[in-house]
Amino acid sequence: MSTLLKIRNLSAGLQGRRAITQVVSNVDLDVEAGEILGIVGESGCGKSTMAAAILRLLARPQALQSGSMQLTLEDGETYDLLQMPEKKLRQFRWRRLSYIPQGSMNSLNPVLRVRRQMTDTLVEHGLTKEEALGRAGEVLEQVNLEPRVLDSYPHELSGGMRQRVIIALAVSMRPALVVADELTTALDVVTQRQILQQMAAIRDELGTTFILITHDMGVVAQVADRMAVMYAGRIGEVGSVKDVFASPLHPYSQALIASIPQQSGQRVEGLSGEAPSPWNYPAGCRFHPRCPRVFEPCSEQAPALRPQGSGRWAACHLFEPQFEPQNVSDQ
Amino acid sequence: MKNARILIGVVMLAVILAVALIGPSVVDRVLFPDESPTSRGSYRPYQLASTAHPIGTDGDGRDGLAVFVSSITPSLAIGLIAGLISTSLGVALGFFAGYAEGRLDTLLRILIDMVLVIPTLPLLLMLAVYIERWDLYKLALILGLFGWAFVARVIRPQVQSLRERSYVDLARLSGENTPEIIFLELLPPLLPYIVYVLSLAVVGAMLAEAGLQIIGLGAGGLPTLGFMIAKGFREGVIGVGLLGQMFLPAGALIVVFLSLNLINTGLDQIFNPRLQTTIEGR
Amino acid sequence: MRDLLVVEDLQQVFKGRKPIYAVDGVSFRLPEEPTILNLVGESGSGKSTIARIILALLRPTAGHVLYKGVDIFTRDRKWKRQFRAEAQAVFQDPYSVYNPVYKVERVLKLVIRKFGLASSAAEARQRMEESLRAVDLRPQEVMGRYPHQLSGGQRQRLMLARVYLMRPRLIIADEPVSMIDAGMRASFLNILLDFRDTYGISTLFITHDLSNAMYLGGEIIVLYQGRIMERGETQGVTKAPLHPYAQLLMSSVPVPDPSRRWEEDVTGLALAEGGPSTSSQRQRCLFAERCPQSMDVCWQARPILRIPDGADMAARHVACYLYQEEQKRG
Amino acid sequence: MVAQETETMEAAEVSGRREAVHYIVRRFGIYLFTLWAAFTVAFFVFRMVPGDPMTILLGQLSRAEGQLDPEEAEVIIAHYREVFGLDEPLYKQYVFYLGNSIFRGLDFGPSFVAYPTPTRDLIVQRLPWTVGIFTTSVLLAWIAGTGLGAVMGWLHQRRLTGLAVAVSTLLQITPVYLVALGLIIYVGFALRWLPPGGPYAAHLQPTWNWEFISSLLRHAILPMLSVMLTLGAGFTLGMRALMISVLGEDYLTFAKAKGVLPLTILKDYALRNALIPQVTGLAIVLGATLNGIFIVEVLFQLPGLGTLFVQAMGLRDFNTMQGIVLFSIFAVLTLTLIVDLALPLLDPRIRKTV
Repeated sequence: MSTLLKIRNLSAGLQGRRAITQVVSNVDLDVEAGEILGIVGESGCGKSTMAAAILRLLARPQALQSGSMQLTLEDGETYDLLQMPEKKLRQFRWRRLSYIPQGSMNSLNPVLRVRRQMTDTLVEHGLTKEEALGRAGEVLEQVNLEPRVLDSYPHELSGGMRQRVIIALAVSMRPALVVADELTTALDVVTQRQILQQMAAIRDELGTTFILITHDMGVVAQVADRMAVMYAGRIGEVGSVKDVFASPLHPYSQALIASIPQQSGQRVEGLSGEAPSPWNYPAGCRFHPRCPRVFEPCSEQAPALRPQGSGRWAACHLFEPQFEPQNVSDQ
Repeated sequence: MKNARILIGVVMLAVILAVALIGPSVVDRVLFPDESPTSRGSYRPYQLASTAHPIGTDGDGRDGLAVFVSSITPSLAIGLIAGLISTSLGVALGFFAGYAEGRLDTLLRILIDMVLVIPTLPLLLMLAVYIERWDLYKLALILGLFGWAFVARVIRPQVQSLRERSYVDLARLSGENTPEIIFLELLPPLLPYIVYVLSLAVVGAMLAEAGLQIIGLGAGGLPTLGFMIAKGFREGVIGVGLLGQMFLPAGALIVVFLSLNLINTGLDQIFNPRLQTTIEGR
Repeated sequence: MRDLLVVEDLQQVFKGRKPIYAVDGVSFRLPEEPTILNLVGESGSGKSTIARIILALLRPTAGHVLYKGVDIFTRDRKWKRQFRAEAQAVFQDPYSVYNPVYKVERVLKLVIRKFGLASSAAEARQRMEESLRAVDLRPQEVMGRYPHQLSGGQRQRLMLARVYLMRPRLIIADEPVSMIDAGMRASFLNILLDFRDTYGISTLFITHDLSNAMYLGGEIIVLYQGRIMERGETQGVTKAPLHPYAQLLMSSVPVPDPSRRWEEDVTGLALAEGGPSTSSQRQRCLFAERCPQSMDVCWQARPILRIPDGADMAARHVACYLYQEEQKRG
Repeated sequence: MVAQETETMEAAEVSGRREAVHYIVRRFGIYLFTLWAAFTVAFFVFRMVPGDPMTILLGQLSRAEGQLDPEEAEVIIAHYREVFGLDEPLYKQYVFYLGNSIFRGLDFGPSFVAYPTPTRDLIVQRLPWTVGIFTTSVLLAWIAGTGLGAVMGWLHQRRLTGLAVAVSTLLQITPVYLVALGLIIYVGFALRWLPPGGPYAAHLQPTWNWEFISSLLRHAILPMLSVMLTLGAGFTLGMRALMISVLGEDYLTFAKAKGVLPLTILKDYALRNALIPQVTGLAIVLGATLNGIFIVEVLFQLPGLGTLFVQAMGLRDFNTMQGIVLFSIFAVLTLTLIVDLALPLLDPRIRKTV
């Protein structure tokens, strides 16, 4: 497997009332070609900002963005998304990487028929009208929708159908990468399962890579190959879903997994305290005020994300060799 | 003060109020001691601006500046009284309609819409035919009675949306009865909005008052800014060169409207944070 | 044995050009002893409407709700006050449940005043602090604040503090954890369990998220378009659901365990329209068009909720012809 | 399964059509009801004003026409009473009044301003002035304001728009009659660029020659300008706010992500959505501006409905005043109905919810 997207030292922020606030800080992340990568974290941890930052959709005056995002396509060409001029980026988006925004129930224009909203995108990316219409029907079929959906207005469709239209749109140009932000929030469980399986089917069929951003550990466990755990704008841990669920390294991942309600009778304890807001991130490791295993260096120095063997990464002083050596295997 | 608009608006309003309240006595005592500048025939009419009469004298032989400063208070008073009347009527009806359900609500909505389409100015003019002597309170009362529909129309949906909040349910579960829910739960959060609507109603009433005077309520014309403008226009003060007697009252009206507008949009910026969009906020 | 709450043939029709049957013939009961009853269903299944009816916030079109044997829509003011004191709610949205102009402790002060829970200001203060501590909130961090200054989790816990303060017999919790973070969720549910075990408070727990119901245990009612499809002990129903809808629902829960992934592909299944049923074709099973095992009879008459034939599951009720031998044969 | 879905979609289409019909019928019903209710309120307002209109009329008559023969006056008044049925009980008067409104097309008998011309004919005579000058300027103001506001909203972070917003705000809060006065005084009297009032040069006769038409147009500029400046500023600010709020919607972010051309986003995504409330705004403003228009007509001495009303008021011409009020209610409600019926063309969602 080759690396599709190499994110290095990515920071993104928002213009607040007084100052620019970094919401995402120094993120390093590799996205492998053809995988479903889940990014999990509590609300307000910067997941959505990161999704928008990858697409460079943060509006200019409000956002700052730094670092590098190297996208390597099948043909070996490499592009730095952060350096790309706006005009080129507009062509590049959707053809190479597309986006399913949060609240995608409201992402369709209420006054245009689905047909128009699908074809205007495709025509914009170089297809003729006929080709565009053909392609639209094709991708709708791929997500199990009738072609007559084309003639509907968004409000005439159910939430699940709208979500499918959005997915069809997102893959209509056969992009290499799709960033899906809270794909199934606000859908019923049955519909959620249908949508998630749909996504997996598209990945199998077309080899599309997905970044799936969610707060639901169950969703990640069901469909993702690898996962990254985010906390307060930083990545805490990266690894395959199986490994992370089986033996989480970072104390935050441990707490997240431990607090999942399982069966009645087996009581689990929640994580105490609140996630900090971007306006007052703590110094050092941002998790240290809530961490059950906090020790001296945590409040002073931010741990770096380092490889821990077998494709796993963690950012925690417990695994830093210069500090007190810890036995990791007992986690 | 956090908001520049509110600050500017408040300063402008304060200046106007100061002129309205202190102005007459200052003019009387400082500029015209031992005279009565606002009595008819005190001076030769249509005098041009001079040190004795900064904006000249009007057609009735009164000092223009003295007339101007004494006209502000009645204008503001009419606006305020009429605004208070229409706002309280409108809020009461808006709450009633917003709290009612089903057919009653539909009926009230149609009633409000219907009153809104009845052109007020012609009706006011018609009333003017029958009311022999206007005084400030009569005019304010009538303007107020004609302005409630607009208030009710904007309050009703606000009440409806608040009523859907679950804190209203919680209040009921906590043992509050309907009057308590209306006065303790629904009214307080709406107060800033009601103040906003009140200021719109005040502006509307002042506008209508000045309009009535200009179109010729005439006979018993009240000493307001609108009357001064209308009188100046009829007497052709511009032709004589007495620009100030026209522009000063018109300017004062605009300053009042502008200051209220600034305060309102400033308040809106504070209470309606939609303009500051952030991605993380969602 | 006298029941704490009896819900009898409840029906709620929202009139319009197309009447909507939000709740359509729902009956169940809560026993006197402390229990947890889970009411699960998708959006539009009528679960929140049922909650509002039981709280006497909404008058049903037909049917009765009896609390300790008395109709809750009685005109008896004294009884009603007592009922308000004994049946309390926790709502879904921890934001809109606070009046933005008041400090948060007003929700506590109000019930103290209205239900006479303290005889002096000092006692009131003491009881407030005690109840805050009972739900792991530090009084000095919460009191004197406005709702927007607290986090979602704190706000929702404050609702539990209010319930703790009132010590009701019954809590109706309508999606109380759907808007708070995962880390906080478990501790919230634990408090409900503690309330049952320590203070004998029953909970009617309304949710679309089955994992919460599984964690709480007790009994479960599965709703679909305003009707009960299946009812029984939570453990049994979630492990081995009988009704095809319940089966689909249970199998679609995203279990947070990568070793137990979904196997069967359901993408081809008809999409849920989700909405509550309208008047057309009500005399049939409402799940028929999505049901993989539907039979002719399913389209002809409404299946009644009853104990499945040939099963030794006394507590289980299903509204499905698959478990009614005479229908299956004929 | 798929077949089932197809069926529901077909059913949806049929019910969609039925819903459209239902929408139209319902709107029309509300229109008729509101019309009836407004006419009824007007009826009682007219009847409730203190004093017997006939007594006032009589006094007014002798004052206005001085040497009017008392007998002649008696005849006129008797005629009035008969036409109005003023000697009848109130409910009969009301029935008569409604009958007049419906079956005789808003005819309430002879006017007094131009006795014996019927009120309705008088209104019809004056109408072209009001419609030609004011309705045109409201529409022009709406088009210009909407366009300008859209541009300002689209570019809302540029510095220049700040100034434009300030100017628009100032214009918007200034009452239309003050702008009119300012224009009359400055452009009309001080600069003498354009005639300060009157429908056309006094020495001309209304004929279809260039001299007359150009005079007509020159006289129309200032009144139209005063209406357009104030209303246009309001429309501009309204549209700007709508655009800014639409720009924050999810579907706009999504459109950007899709790589749709900025021009397409502006046209199909931002404008179309922002226009929906803006069209509703037009209907409301059409009703509300009637007041200001009356004053502007009087200030510019244009022979429209406003001037007619003031003349009628001077003569206590009960008939004409009532006729004008009812006519304007009728016009505003009808315009609102037309806008309401046109709205579903812009917004497909309205066909579903009323």
